[in-house]
This record gives sequence, structure tokens and C-alpha cells, in this order.
Amino acid sequence: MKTLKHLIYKEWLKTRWFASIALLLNLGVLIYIFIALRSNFLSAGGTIYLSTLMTYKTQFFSLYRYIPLGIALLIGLSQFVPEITDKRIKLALHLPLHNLQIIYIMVVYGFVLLFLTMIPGILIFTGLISVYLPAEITIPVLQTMSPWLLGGFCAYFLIATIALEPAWKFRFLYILISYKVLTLFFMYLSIGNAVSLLPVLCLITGLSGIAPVYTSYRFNKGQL
Amino acid sequence: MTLAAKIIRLFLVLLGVMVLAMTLPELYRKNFEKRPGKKLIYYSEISKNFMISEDFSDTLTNENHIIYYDQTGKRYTEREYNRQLPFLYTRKLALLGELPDTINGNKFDQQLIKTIKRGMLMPVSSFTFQLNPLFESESGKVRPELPDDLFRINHRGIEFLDPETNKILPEKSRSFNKTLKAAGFQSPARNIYGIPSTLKSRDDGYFIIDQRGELFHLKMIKGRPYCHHIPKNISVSSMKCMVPGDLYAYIYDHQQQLYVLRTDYSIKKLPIRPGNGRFMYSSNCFYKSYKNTDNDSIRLYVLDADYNLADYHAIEADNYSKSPVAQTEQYLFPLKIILTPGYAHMIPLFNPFCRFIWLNMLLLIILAAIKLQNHRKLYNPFNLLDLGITGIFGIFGFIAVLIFPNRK
Amino acid sequence: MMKRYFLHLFYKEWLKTRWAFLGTLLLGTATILYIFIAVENKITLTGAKTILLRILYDEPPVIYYASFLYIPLLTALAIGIAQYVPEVIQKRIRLTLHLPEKNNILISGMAGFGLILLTLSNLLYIGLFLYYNIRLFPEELTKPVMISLTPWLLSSYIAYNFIAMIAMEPNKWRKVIYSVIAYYILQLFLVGNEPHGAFRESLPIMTLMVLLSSGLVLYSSQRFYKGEK
Amino acid sequence: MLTKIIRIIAVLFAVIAAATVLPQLYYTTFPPEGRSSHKNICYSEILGDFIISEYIYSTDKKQATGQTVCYDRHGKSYSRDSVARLLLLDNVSQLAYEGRFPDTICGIAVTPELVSSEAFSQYHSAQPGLYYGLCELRDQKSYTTRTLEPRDLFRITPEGIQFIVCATNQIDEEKSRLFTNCLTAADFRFPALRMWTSPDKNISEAIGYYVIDSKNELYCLSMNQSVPAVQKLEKPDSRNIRNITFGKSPDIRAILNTENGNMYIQHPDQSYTRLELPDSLRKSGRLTGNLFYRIFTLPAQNQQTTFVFDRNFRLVDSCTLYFQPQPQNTAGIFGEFLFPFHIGQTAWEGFYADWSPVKRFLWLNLALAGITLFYKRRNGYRLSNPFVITDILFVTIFGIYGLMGISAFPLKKSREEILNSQSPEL
Repeated sequence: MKTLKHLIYKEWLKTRWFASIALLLNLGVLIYIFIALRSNFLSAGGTIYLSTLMTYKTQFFSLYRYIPLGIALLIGLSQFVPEITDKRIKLALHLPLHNLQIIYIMVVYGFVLLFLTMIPGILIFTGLISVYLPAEITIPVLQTMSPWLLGGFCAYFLIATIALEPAWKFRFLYILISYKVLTLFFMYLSIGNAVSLLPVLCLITGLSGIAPVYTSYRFNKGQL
Repeated sequence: MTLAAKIIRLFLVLLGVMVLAMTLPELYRKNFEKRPGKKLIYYSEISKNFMISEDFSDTLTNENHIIYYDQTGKRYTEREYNRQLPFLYTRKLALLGELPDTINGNKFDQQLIKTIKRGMLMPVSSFTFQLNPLFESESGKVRPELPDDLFRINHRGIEFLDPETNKILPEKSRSFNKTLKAAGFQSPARNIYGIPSTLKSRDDGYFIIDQRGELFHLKMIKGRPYCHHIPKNISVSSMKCMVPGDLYAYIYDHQQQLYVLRTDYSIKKLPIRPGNGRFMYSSNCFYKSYKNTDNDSIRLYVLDADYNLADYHAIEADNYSKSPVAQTEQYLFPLKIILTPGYAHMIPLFNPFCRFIWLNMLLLIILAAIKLQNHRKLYNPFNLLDLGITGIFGIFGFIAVLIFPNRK
Repeated sequence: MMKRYFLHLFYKEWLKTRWAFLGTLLLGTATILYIFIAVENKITLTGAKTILLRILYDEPPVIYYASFLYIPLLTALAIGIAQYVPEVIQKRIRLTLHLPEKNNILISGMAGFGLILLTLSNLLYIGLFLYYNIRLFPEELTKPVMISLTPWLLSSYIAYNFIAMIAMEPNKWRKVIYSVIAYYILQLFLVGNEPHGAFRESLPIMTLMVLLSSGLVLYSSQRFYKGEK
Repeated sequence: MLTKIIRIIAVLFAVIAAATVLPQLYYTTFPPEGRSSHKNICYSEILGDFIISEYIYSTDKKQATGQTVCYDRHGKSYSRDSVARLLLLDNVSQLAYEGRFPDTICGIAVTPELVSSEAFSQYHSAQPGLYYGLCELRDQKSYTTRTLEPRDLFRITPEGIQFIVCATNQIDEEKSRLFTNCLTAADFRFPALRMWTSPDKNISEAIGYYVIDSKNELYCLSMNQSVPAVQKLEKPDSRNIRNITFGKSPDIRAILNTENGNMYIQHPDQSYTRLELPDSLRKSGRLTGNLFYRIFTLPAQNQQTTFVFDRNFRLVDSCTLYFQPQPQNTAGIFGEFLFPFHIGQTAWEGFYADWSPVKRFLWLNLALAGITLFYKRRNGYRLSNPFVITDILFVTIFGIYGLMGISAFPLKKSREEILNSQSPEL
């Protein structure tokens, strides 16, 4: 138990600075999107604004597209880059815990942190836009944004997977595969059209969540 | 632990296969695709023949070489061909002074030309917000005007929403709800079809499928609600509403069979084989033609003004899947995964089994050789699975297995 | 003596950056190749004249090279991060910086190396792009397209210079502030979706900004050396 | 020393970044309140006078709809129904729908179809638009057969006209020679400075291109059954031609404007009529036409002038409509106090700095400069130091941006100053 606390504290020390930046970035962008929406809504008039929005399916929230990815990069890299450059993780693996447990405490910690940086912002955003937009629009908008959020989580898991891979050659190949996988999350889809893709994306995210097991296994054995 | 890692590796290999099956065939096609010859088929209102044009032009040299013939194989010159299709080549014929004076006894003038309608029918309708403006149907204006409110139909019934305040207008909602209830409507609506745009010459309101799957017609006449229950014996899968004419809408049922909903609320099944359900339609005051293109053929159905079959002809299609490049593709890739553009439906397309099996076997042998070279035991279940994946997924499996190395 | 020093320095920098540099170079080259594979595919499908007319006169414009937008920036990021981040994390640079008169020369050498690498990659991109573009299209299109590409290529220098500056800055909060400034300056360069040859009038000021920005790293390296907060 | 100069550059970068983003952020957060009214002007063929319609939003902010009021130049107001009867030509479809369309207007027999077919609207810009110098020359007889479809685009270089076959990206030497010879025979001086055609394929096929050669002479280049047709055209006056738009109506072949701001209509017989537009108005405008009139509308800042010509382009009447400038709300005025300028860039004009009125932002700038001065003094900076002076100057000119810039990049004190600040001042 003490080791667990110790581990989490260590992760917190590494990531707190970047996590707070990520939190601010997430909130800032979402609030800016809301402010811009409000501005357009007020200057065009609600009736006109809504009918244009519904006819052209305007993606007024498109600024948010790569924000989850950016947050995942911030948290993932701040968590795993020092481990790699300083070979610190090797030391951590000598703790009296199972190796996989240690890796997974790190990964789950990062996942929870990612969740805590993004989801409150999304909740606030939903509340704010509901003031101006009816649920018939808000729900498809959130559906369209959800692949991006899932993409954030998936990117984080893939960063962990890649970081734990010991051989540079394979790391490069994983980066290529990860890039292609992530493009699935960030396709340019019209509002409401992402729904049919969501189960596939959830499956991929789930799979990427257990992928670090494979590379950490390779890492432990020091394969090259 | 070891076992878990190995199983997870297999999942990752499958993910790799998926990624490769999306990437490689697309790259292959982009690199090697040749332009397919273009075949067009139309129905001539003059000779009542199917007119076919076939384009043998080479895009590289840009030489124009087009031949024209009808369904009997009789050849036409370009001039003759154009004359058979006055609705399609109106401008060219007018400049040449070759426009017919009359067609089928009707004077060929602007009025007649205006009866042309062309468009596309798809069995899946694209996403729409379930929130629509209800226009005034008899405003006395040429074009409908955008109302100040929007309506939705949820479990509480119809609700009119003021977008400025995002609040519901209780009185209007109540009065419309009453009419809907009286017509036998059961909330909530499964789907609402209509044209929520002011760019139409008349407003026909909305066609609504209620909770039980019954069809209703809703519109607003002089501020008063109007709701009519349309009896039907089909299950509606999607609808495409038409701008004013003799039709309210086209209806697809779940077998992609096409129906028309006429302005007298009668529903007529069209004498058309559904195929893949996608139709290019073109109608004028004499005939309505529906063209369906799939992998093998182009089928053109010609219906008369009362939607009875007047004529039918099919020609062999000439698209990418028939080109030699695509044949080679079938030898290379056991399957490809395509994403429908803009919709993100993932569709795996499998190739004929016997084509790719040879490449798969070859790769299987190479993989086995690599494994033996590295002193792996081939009867190890995970090595067998690797070989199995290569055997099934061919080139994708081969690459993916090598990307995620398996430890001894 | 000086030459030996720089050769040594460059070799050290090359060891640090080579993988990141070659990786992004590969990505950039692949992107350009893919751009032209897609263009050639469209040409075979619809004919060269149709495609050319659409590229020239369609509204909104057909930006067939749009996927190149972030490639120079990405190259700059890869080089910049590979070059400066390990130095700063491992405080290695502190040791080399304790000779004050050598300080500016060392940092200029590092930045100079990065800028040379960046110029090489940009030249490679330009060359590859021009090779295909001239083969497929007449010069009336090539010239404006090259003008449209220039701000994107220039953005890489801005990005690199700001990364160097941000990495050297000792104070965390100022790092954030500088990143925000860099972001909005880059926004001025990463413009697109206009007809080919747009933003021609912006180019002199953009070039001036690039030239001026190349000294920025010396400001924060000075602060780094002095250990200011 | 070097570091301090570099710091100034860094501060300038911060100023640029702030000046691009802050005003935009501010004005999005505080959007202008209330919507300004829409005004529209029409010329009544019945009255022989202008009728102005104005859409006024209701003062209640929650209400989107407003109402339309109509009046003439003298303030006499009309009901919407009577306006429809006074502006018959503009309300054809509505009147025909109601079955109220008259058989004759001003003594001329009309039908709704006739009126609709006579109406057109087009835009003429005084400035030439986007031009790549690579164009498609279509055959006049393109409609006869698809074999005349061109497979090349052309350019006019100093060496002559060149047709480039797109598929091979090579020059079609034979065709180029044929056309070059034909152009030379018509005394055309290569290269072309500029050429124009109509975006309408039919007109473009029929007329071809209007080309300005290097001697600023006007030519018409077209192709008839693969044979070049070149014609030298008269210029409307001795001045160089600025821009050409082809007409949408059969009685207007082209609209031209010359360098001194004169606007001409070229008729189908290639004669010109100079439009009696005031010389000061050299702006782009919209030309609309109906059965009786040709109407030119020239917009300007907060106003637009409408000139009504008869079908022979003789001026009948004109009227200037003034729009009330967007009412400035407190947030807008406060923005001008806060931000001295706004930096942006446009695709064709490059970077620009939009300055607010000096008397608005000056006070805040001076106050901020005062604060900076005070701060510098308190922290022991020597005020005669040129870098300290630059800092204060930056704040005075760039206001809030300058203050942000100099605080983002701290100025290190020189050794002398550090010594001074450590010595007790008392």
C-alpha cells in the first residue's frame, strides 16, 4: 500500500505541471468555442443561426478536434519520456510489486489523470451550450466530439505502449501503425455521422488499453 | 503473464491487419488505377429506344473517341444521337436549330423543359437534426417564409421551441398535440422527413413515422394544425421528400424496394428491382427513368407517367472492379476495408477465395522458413496461430506478424 | 581551432538529432509522394485538363497540397525537441555553459546546426515538390503554388527558433507564456485555403520575422546561464 | 548588449501576437448588441421614382422578427401591398402567383415570362481579379460536336501564344504557330498583359477572349472550327483598360472601366456608351436590369448610390441611400480605449494594422507608460538607460500590448544599476 502511494506520488510529481497546463488548455478552448458560439448566436439571431447550423451542419467546435490528442501527448510524454531517458523505470521495477502491476499503476494513473483533465471541461461545455442550443443539436455535437476524446485516450495508451518497447526499430513501426490507427479517430465527419464508427473506436481504444502488457513484457525481458 | 502478453500480441496483430487492409489496397488502387471506359445509357422520348454512348477516350492522349448506338446495336452519329435526346441536349440542339417542334404531340417549349427533374435516391438517408421549422403551407406567398420556431416530437408529444430563448411555446404545442392525438398519432416520432428549407415553391409539410411505425402527414394551414394518417402496408425504412409535383415522397422499405407516395396519399410500389438501392432518377412529363449502377451492370427502368413499367434495358457495367488492375488486386489482397466517405461505415470487402490463396501460401512458407531460421518450434500454438493469420490474411497478416515480434 | 570546435559540436548535435530528423524527413517525403500519387490518380480518372482547370479556377480552391501544411513545422519540432530537450532535462548544457565568452558561440553553433538541418530538409521538400509539379503542371500553376508553400516552409524556422528559446528559458511560467506567443505567431504563417499564390504580400514581413527570430535563443540562454527565475 | 537588443525583438514578437489575438478574443466575448436595420432601394416604373424599404428589428431583444416599412425620397410612406403594385417588375412571381399581374405596364404588353427573362443581375469589379495567365480557349462551334472539345490550355508569352496539352504538359507546336501567325498578322504585340472571358461557358465560347497586348491595345481572340479568329477592337478612350466584365444580357457585350475611372458599356455592335457615373466613384458596383431600366448600384462606406439608366444607357435618375453606422455599444467603445490597434492579414493585401482613434487609446497608453516609469524607478533602473527608455516608449505606443511584451521578457539590470539599487537611498 505504501509502495502504491509512493508510486502515485512519483507520477504526480512528474505530471502535475503538464496536467495543469492541459486542464487550462482544455477549459480555455472549450470556453472559447462557447464564447464564439454565443457571439454568433447573438449577432445573427437565434432563428437564423440555428437554421444555418442545421442546414450546413456547421462544425463550430472544430477547434477542439486535436485538443484531446495534445493533452494525451502532454501527459503521456511527461510521464514516460523521463522514464526512458533516465532509465528510471528499470529501478522502479525492482520494487516489491509485480512488474505488470507497476506498469499498470502508471498507465491507470495516466488514464485517470487524462479523464480528470478532459471530462470536467466537457461537462461544463455541455452545460454552457445547452443554454443556447436544444438537446437535438447538443447530443449530435457531443457524438461528433466523442471520437476525438476517445482518440485522446487511445493516443495515451499507444504512447505508453511505444515508450515501453525496448527496440527502436519496432518503436518506429509501432509509431506508423499508431498514426494510421489514430487517423480513424480524427476523420473529418459531418455532425451526427460518427455514431456508426463509435463501437469500432471503443474496441480499438480498449485494445490499446491492454497493449502495454505486450511491450512491457518485452521490456522486462530486455529484448532487442 | 507470458500467456496474457502473447494473447494481447495476437490482438495487436489483428489490429495491424485491420490498419493494413485499410491502407495498402487504397494505395495500390491510387497508384495503378486506369480510367474505366465510360458507358452512359438514356431513354429516348422520340424513338422510344435506349440510347447508349460508350467512351473509349484515353485521358493520357485526350483523344476523343465515343461511339453511339441503341439497344438493338444500330449505330448513330453524334448529331443523330443528340437529336434523340432533346431533353438532355436542349442547348446544343437549339444552337444548331434542330430542336423538335413537338414531342409525342406536345409542343416542345420552355414549359415542357421545366418539367424535367433529376436527382439521386439513396436507401439510407443522411443524418438530420430531429428539429425542423414548420412552414405556413398557405401563406399566399410564392415561397415559404422561415418561421420563428422549430418543432420536435419527443415522448411528451410535439413541442415548438423558440430558438431565441431556447424555451418551449406551450400554447402552440398544446394545440398541435391535440390534432396529432386526434389523428391517432403516438409520440415520440421515430423519424421526421421533409424539406426544411425555404428554397421550394410550395410547402408540403412533414411526413412523420410515429412510435408504432404508422405514417402521418403534418402541416400548418393558416396557423392551424393539419394532420392526416396515411394508411400503408409497408414498413418504411427511409423517405425522400420531393419538391412539389405529382409526388410527396419516395419511400424505401427495409428490402430497399422503392415506393412512391402520391399527393392523393396512395402508395404505389414501383416495378423496379431494388439492386443496391441507389438510383439516379430523371423525369419529364412523358417518362420517369430510374438508373441503377452496381458492380456488374447498369439497369435503366423507364416508367410512364402513372409509374407503370414502360421499358427496361440493362447493359454491362464497366467500372474499376472489372479492370485488369482490380483483377491483380484480387490476387494480392485477401480483403480490403473501406470507409464510406463522410459516413464512416467500415465495410470489409472480401475477394474471391481462389485468387489470393497462392500468394497467401507463398507467404506462409516464407514465414515458416523465417521461423525455422530463428529456431522456433512450429508446433508451438502461438507460432501456429501466426502461420494461420498469415494463411488467412495473406500479405496483411505476414507484415503484421513481423511488426509485432513473438518471443521464443 | 574554431573549425575543429564546430565540427565537433556539429557531430555531437547530429548524433542527437539524426533519428528524429531522418524520421520526419521520411514522413515528409512520403507525404509529398502521396500528394502526387493522388493527383496522378485523379488525372487518370478525369483527365488532365479537367483537373488543371479545377485546381486553377474552382471555388473554393482545390488545395491538392494541403497535407503538406504541417510537414515543415513537424520537422522543426522533431529537430528542436531532439536537440534541446535532452540537454535541458539532463542539465548537460549547464556544464558547457560555464565559460561565459564561449556561451553565445556554443548556443549559436547549436542553433546554426539546427537551422542548417532545417534548410536542408526544406530544400529537399521544395526540390521533390517542384520535380513532380513541373512534370505534371505548367509553370503558371507551379509559381503561385510555390508562393503558397513559402509561408509553411518559413513557419518551420519560427517554430525551431521559438522551441530553442522556450527550451532554454529557466522559468516554467515564462515557458508557457513564450509558447502562447509562439503559437499565435505561427498562426500567421500556417495560412491556407485561399487560391494559389495568396499571401504573396505577406512574404517580406514573414521573412523579416524569420530573420529576427533567429536570435531569440540567445536571450533565454543568457537567462539560463545566469540561472534566473 | 546583444541580449538586450534581442530582447527588444522578443518584445516585438509578443506585441504582434497580442495584437492579433486579444482584440479578436475581446470582440467575440462582447459581440455588438442589437442588429442594424436592412435598407433596400428599388425604382418604381409606375411612379418614376425610388422606393426605399427598410427592415427594422423590434427593440425587444428577445424578438427576432421586425417589420418592413416603405417610403420614398420625400418621406411619403406606402403600405407593403401598394408597393407590390408600384414595383411590378420586382414582384413578378408573387403577383403572378396571386393572379394580380397586369397585362400591360406603362403601355407595353407584358407577361410574367417576358419580365422574368428580361431580368438579370451582375457584378462589375473596378479591380481585376485573380489571374494565372493560363486559360481555356473553347471553339465557337463547340455545340456541334464533342470532337471540338479542347485538350489544351493557352498562355501568351513574349514569344507568342502557346497551347499546352495538359495530359503531356507539352506545347502543341503546330497549333501555337498557327495562332501566333494569326495574332501577328493582326498587329498584336506579344506578350499579353491580361485577358478576360466570361464565366458563362456559352458566352465564353461565342466571344472568346478580350486580350490586352503589350502596347495596351485591345484584341478579341476566338476560335472557329479550330481556326483562329483575331479581331482588333477599338478602345473606349485613350486610357488603358483596367477591368472587363462580360454582360449577362444580350444588349450588353461587356462592361469596361479605364484607369481614370470611366465606365463604359460595349454594345453587341462593339460601339461604346460612357456611363454618366460621377468620376469620384470608381468603385465596384452591381448592374441589374429589367424590362425598362438598367440600374447601377455603387456602394461606399455607410452609403450606396443607385443610378437608373434607360435601356439606351441615358441617365434617368439617381439616389443616394445612407445607412446608419452600426450603433457602437459600450463594449465596442471600451475596446477602442483598450486596444490601440489590431494586426491581421488578408490573402491579397498581406499584413495590416488597424488603428483605433488616437484620442481613444492615448489615455490608457499614457497611464500605462506612467505606471511603467514608476515601476522602473522603484526597482532602481536608471531612466537614462536607452533600453529603459525603449521599454517606456513601447508602452506609450503599443499600450497594453507593449506592457505585456515588456513584462513577458524581463529587462536585466546592468551591473551599475544593481550596485545603485543596493546602496541605501536615504
